[in-house]
Amino acid sequence: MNKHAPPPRPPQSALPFGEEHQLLRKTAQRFFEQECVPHREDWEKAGMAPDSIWRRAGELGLLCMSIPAEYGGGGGDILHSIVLIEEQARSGCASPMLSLHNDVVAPYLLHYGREDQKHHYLPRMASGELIGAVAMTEPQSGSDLRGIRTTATREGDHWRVSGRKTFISHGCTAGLIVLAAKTRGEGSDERISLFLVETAGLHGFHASQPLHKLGQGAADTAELAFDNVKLPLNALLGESTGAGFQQLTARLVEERLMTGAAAVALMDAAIEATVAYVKERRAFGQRVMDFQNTRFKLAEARTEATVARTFLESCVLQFLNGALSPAEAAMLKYWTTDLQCSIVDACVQLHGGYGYILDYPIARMWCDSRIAKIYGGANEIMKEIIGRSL
Amino acid sequence: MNKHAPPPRPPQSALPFGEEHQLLRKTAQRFFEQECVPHREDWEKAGMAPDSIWRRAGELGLLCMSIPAEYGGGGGDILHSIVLIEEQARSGCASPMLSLHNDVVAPYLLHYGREDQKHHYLPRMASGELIGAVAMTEPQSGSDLRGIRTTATREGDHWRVSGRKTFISHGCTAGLIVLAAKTRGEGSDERISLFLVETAGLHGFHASQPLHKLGQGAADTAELAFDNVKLPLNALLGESTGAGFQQLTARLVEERLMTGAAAVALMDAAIEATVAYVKERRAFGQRVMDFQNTRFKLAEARTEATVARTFLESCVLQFLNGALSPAEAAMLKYWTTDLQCSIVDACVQLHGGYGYILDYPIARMWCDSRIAKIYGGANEIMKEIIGRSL
Amino acid sequence: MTQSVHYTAEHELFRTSVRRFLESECLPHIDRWRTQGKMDRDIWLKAAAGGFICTKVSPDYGGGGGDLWHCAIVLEEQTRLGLAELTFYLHSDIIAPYIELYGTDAQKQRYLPPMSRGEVITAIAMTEPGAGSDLQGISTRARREGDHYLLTGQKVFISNAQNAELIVVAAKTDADAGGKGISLFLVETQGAEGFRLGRNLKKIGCKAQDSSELFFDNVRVPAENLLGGVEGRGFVQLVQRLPEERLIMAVSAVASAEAAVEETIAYTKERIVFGQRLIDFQNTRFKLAEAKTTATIARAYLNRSIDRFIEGDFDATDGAMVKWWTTERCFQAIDECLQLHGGYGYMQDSSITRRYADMRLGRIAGGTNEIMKDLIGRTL
Amino acid sequence: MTQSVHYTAEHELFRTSVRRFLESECLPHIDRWRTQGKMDRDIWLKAAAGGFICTKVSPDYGGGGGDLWHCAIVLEEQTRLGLAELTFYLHSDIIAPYIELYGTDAQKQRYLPPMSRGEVITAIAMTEPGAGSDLQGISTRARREGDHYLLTGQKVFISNAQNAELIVVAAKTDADAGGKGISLFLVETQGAEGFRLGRNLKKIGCKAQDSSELFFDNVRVPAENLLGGVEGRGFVQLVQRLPEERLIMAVSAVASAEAAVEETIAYTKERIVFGQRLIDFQNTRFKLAEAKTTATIARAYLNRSIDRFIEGDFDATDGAMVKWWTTERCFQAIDECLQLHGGYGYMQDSSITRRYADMRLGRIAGGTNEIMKDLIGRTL
Repeated sequence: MNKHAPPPRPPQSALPFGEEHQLLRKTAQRFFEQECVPHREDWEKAGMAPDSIWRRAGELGLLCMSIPAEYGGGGGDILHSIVLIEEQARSGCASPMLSLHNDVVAPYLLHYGREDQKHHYLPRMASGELIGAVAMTEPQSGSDLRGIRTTATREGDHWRVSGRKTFISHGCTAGLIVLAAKTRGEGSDERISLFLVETAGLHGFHASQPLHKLGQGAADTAELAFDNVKLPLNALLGESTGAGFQQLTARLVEERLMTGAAAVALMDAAIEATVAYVKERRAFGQRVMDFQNTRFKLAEARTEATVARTFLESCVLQFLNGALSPAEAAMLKYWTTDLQCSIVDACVQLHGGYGYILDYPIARMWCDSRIAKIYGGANEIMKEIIGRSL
Repeated sequence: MNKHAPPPRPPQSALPFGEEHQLLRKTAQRFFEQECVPHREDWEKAGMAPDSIWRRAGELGLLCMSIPAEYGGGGGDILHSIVLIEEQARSGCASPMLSLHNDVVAPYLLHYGREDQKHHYLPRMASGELIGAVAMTEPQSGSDLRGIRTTATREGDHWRVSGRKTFISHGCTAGLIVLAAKTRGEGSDERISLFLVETAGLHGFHASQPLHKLGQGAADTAELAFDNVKLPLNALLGESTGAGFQQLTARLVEERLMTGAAAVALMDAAIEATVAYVKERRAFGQRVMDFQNTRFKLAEARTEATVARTFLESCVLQFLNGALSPAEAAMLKYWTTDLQCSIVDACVQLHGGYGYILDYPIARMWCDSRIAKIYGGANEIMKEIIGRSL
Repeated sequence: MTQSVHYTAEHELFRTSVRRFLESECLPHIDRWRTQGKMDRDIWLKAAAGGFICTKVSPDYGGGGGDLWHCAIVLEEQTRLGLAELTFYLHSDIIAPYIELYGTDAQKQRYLPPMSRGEVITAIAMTEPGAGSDLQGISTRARREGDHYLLTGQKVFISNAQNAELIVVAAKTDADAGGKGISLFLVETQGAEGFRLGRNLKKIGCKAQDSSELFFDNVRVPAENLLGGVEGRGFVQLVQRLPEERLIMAVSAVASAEAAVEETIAYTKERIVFGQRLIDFQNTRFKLAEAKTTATIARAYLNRSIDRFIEGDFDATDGAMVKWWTTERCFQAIDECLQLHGGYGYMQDSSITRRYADMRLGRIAGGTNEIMKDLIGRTL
Repeated sequence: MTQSVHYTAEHELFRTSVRRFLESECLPHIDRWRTQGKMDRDIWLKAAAGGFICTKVSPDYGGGGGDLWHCAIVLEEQTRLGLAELTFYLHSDIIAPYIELYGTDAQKQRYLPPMSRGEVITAIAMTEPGAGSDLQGISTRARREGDHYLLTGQKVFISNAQNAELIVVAAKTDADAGGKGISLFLVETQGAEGFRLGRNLKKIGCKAQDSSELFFDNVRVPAENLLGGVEGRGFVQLVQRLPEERLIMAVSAVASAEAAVEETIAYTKERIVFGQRLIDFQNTRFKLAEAKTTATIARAYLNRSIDRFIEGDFDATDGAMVKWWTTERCFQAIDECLQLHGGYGYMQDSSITRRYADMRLGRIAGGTNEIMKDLIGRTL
């Protein structure tokens, strides 16, 4: 029920969007509105989106847009990713998690994979045949990557993997998991390495039922168990062991940029929905919009969202110049996700009782948003990164 | 210029105030309004209040009210102290600092002094002949009491004291200073002891000119230098050395209670001045009070001040029962001083341009308030105390 | 023990039995109730048998004869166990007082005893789709026709409606008289023609508490079911009850923040990250110190408010203050506590996640906090 | 170097010379200026000689022919040195544009060259004791009498007035026409009969910036000193200038927060408490991380705003947004930085204390931030 959604604001962007990006924006809008939003409730009941929607996204060219064409990708740039993220956030559909697949998983292969790995996996990811996931977090470790306990022991012609992972997005649906484990029986003992795990028919691998979350119900999140799972030697991502920590952290700046883009788009969507609502809704003989408190709260939200977008664009431009620092990416991540939650919360409040009812998009945005301050490195971690850079 | 001050709110207190407290309240009101407020600007220029106002306060029975009559005090209780603090805060007169004298300095003598010390000093403090101060903080130590460097070395029939103190309230005017120093040449070497220092004609003692502060300009604050100052052996507070740290910390709960009382009274005064102002002031064809934003901000302030007063009263009652914990006193101190600053700041804002002009009481309250989050143990220290108690 | 002038050892005993009841009779079923979106009917009989509903109603009508502390204790214990959404308080402490305070003798005799026994479950229907917190703006009409009234209109967000036999309905008996045209009706809904129970709305939290749409299409209500027997008193009756109702809302806000802080202290002492306990990080201690301070101050304020209410010294402004302040600040404290739980704070089966979702409602329900500020602001 | 499309190496050179001027010619005198409550007159000549005032005015009138970055650079460098209160920007970038944009040729020829030379110092008088931010509510009147006007009224909070020879005064030429009845006058105050300079008000901060009351009692102003020569355009002129004026206010807010963060980082790295550096405490790092984030984001937003202004894409809403947001959030950041200074944060000779007191004004001046929110809210 999105009856309050107004037309999108005219983009007034500092970013060098071209015609191809505008075309992508339209395709993405149609895809989310017509092929995702109508099924959201069913997917939420199932706890996940069906495989078919991935293949459809692949058909439309919405997968692996930033991957070179030689690996089946779209040959695009980071602006393609941002367009897609913005339109998905605007649609209110947290699932399917295209950005996880496109901007987190596929780049591991592209940047660190061997040629054979890229050719083997990326085309199938681009077509939607293979859904990607990353398995870092463990029940005991949280944001503390170095504290993971999953091990991969080299035994002759294979790796033997044992351990548990939790909060793994796409844990139930992924066909390909980038797994972080500490390697043993190699030169880099007890250092982290990444492995490519194909889950189909994998003995000793178990994914839980989708975890019940506060929001994002159609985006499956699971616990994974690896119980003496055997992986071929060539499942190691890249050539050598022990590079996992660097590989994971090197990707963080870009991932946080994407999180910021999603947060900013969601603020805009929340404000637009709320402005429409308070103009229509009446109380005490006037429109809710006519109360000074309403106007002030929305003026604050509109301003802060504008500031956030300006900073996001500045960060993207710096990223394109290769000059975005980890501290700035951390600022963007913590500040925009904090702001996303506070704006959405203020918008819920302006909806009154309806703000608490899941029929209304703003209520779902509220449930979907809270995790943003926690995932991708909790905002406390961001502050540590910034604080240590001073 | 206090033309906007409305009549005081009817006290609706959970505290067992009796008739004597009401009498004291009236005396104190008259004293501040008639004998202090008119001179405030002169005192600010001088950087301190004159000795004569102390003798006048003594005559009126406003000094050492909670000290037993046998030592020249009023024989009162903590409620007397609170009444005086409230009326002083309401008057907007930060000077003379009666509470420092009454509730901080005198109790050191009462609780830890020898009989001869009590008889020697307390009557003169009660009469206003001797103004008290406490010298703990040093340039390098801040809130870190254990880090002080001032030393008192036992040499035959005297102590030799050397060191520097800073931010010492009453540093220029005090006749009697309770000084914290590390003792040497005694059993408790390098532990903190307290000394009673009479400043009159004291060789090697130097007080700076009053420091220029953001506010509280008539309340003198100074740097003190002790350069091989000789003190008689009996200047040691109490019987034995090394007890200073315990003596200082044992008093903190009560001191923080007083800080909370001052903060709460100041909130009330700020809100009352502002309500009067916004009812009188007009903008855009209506009273400033008629804007919803004004009403909401004041409603928030009025509510928070009410909550603060309730908690203060609850703490006082627990204190009277001997059951107020250090953590709760820390909560009171940090929360009420934070709130004091935020309420006063919001009240300045509602005054518009006049809020920035020192003719208006609210501007002075703003300048006077900011230190409250820092003194008496910075609010970060309060959070540590609470955090460690969990 | 709770710091309050009016809190006695008897209350503490009552608390113990409440807790036992909740642990043995409610906790085991809560997941099912959440899934079905409402409580089971039979729990009301069990609660009544234990003496946990209608605790303030006079013993003359089968009630407990207690005071506001009894109500608060039930709600506090529910909240500590994560069961704040159970609507015993609604029936016992919001609705029963309308009948006891304003009802005719016949109404009291007829309804209060079966309510106290848990045999008749009640709801109250004020809010309408077009009116929200604006009571005077309701459009449900009650037209007198001989010895009965015909009710027509629509209500929304009505809790307990899925199980209720009796609904107190606000309607206009005089459309032109503003607040003075509003009357309350005791509507028996079983088989009432023209009455329809609409959807049970899905909410962010409080999932075991139903929240329904109601439709009235010329529903016949006997004239003797006009509350108090005199038209036009509804608005005054509603307004008079608001301070206590808002105070009751504050109870669960405060209790939930207290529990959240305790749970988070326990969690952060257990959780190890980067080689030390989570609570050993200064940020954790400071955030917890702030949340603990909020909960402590809120508790002092709440207890004093309850005491003042019992002493008859608690007005509309007090009710507005205690409602907005506790729901706002306690929610903030819970939000900070959630953050310290990391990913576990986003899982539906985490206590902290439920508290966060459940307590969001308090800032909206019972008159939004903006309404509270407006009310306070006007008194300054 | 500053990240901006329109910021060039020439700007950076200009910045260097500004800084040198401020360090050698202003910093040594600032304490005296603060004590006397105003700047010295001769500093204007020196500033003009260096090319630091009227930087945007056309070279045809002796100005620098620069852009908004030149204005921003002067203000940024002032602010970094703790000299934000010096009113060069007021004369150069607030007042001169009125004359250059709206003045008659004769007015431009007569006033702009001596202004650019620092020989004529200017003030602008809009605010009145009874009107505050409500421009349409002013009551100063200008009555035409032959070839001159008679001005009567009262103004307050007028900066630069203690030194000014020329004051731009807003007055009503038609009392019944609301905003359309307002006109601006170029009033030469030297020896003007009926003009009286009132008190120089004592303020919380910005102490070297005078802030005076002005009284006009039938002050004769030649008709040719009506700005632009046509009555009733004053309100439109004022409103048109607001976006740029508010953007200028944002410059010092952002620069002050940046400087405060840098100073506080340095202080906390040096200060030892409880055996470690203050910055080694997690709370310190987190508070500084937050303040640094605010300053960084504010800078990105400010630079983009200046660029957009230069490109002609900056409207009233943009001006309102950048003004309230930067003054509000940067002040908060400064407040957090002050707290980390402990007792030193309360001393008048600490840089952080002055920033705190000085920057409090930004949330009030130039239209209170409430006015800004009202303006933005109405566009939604």
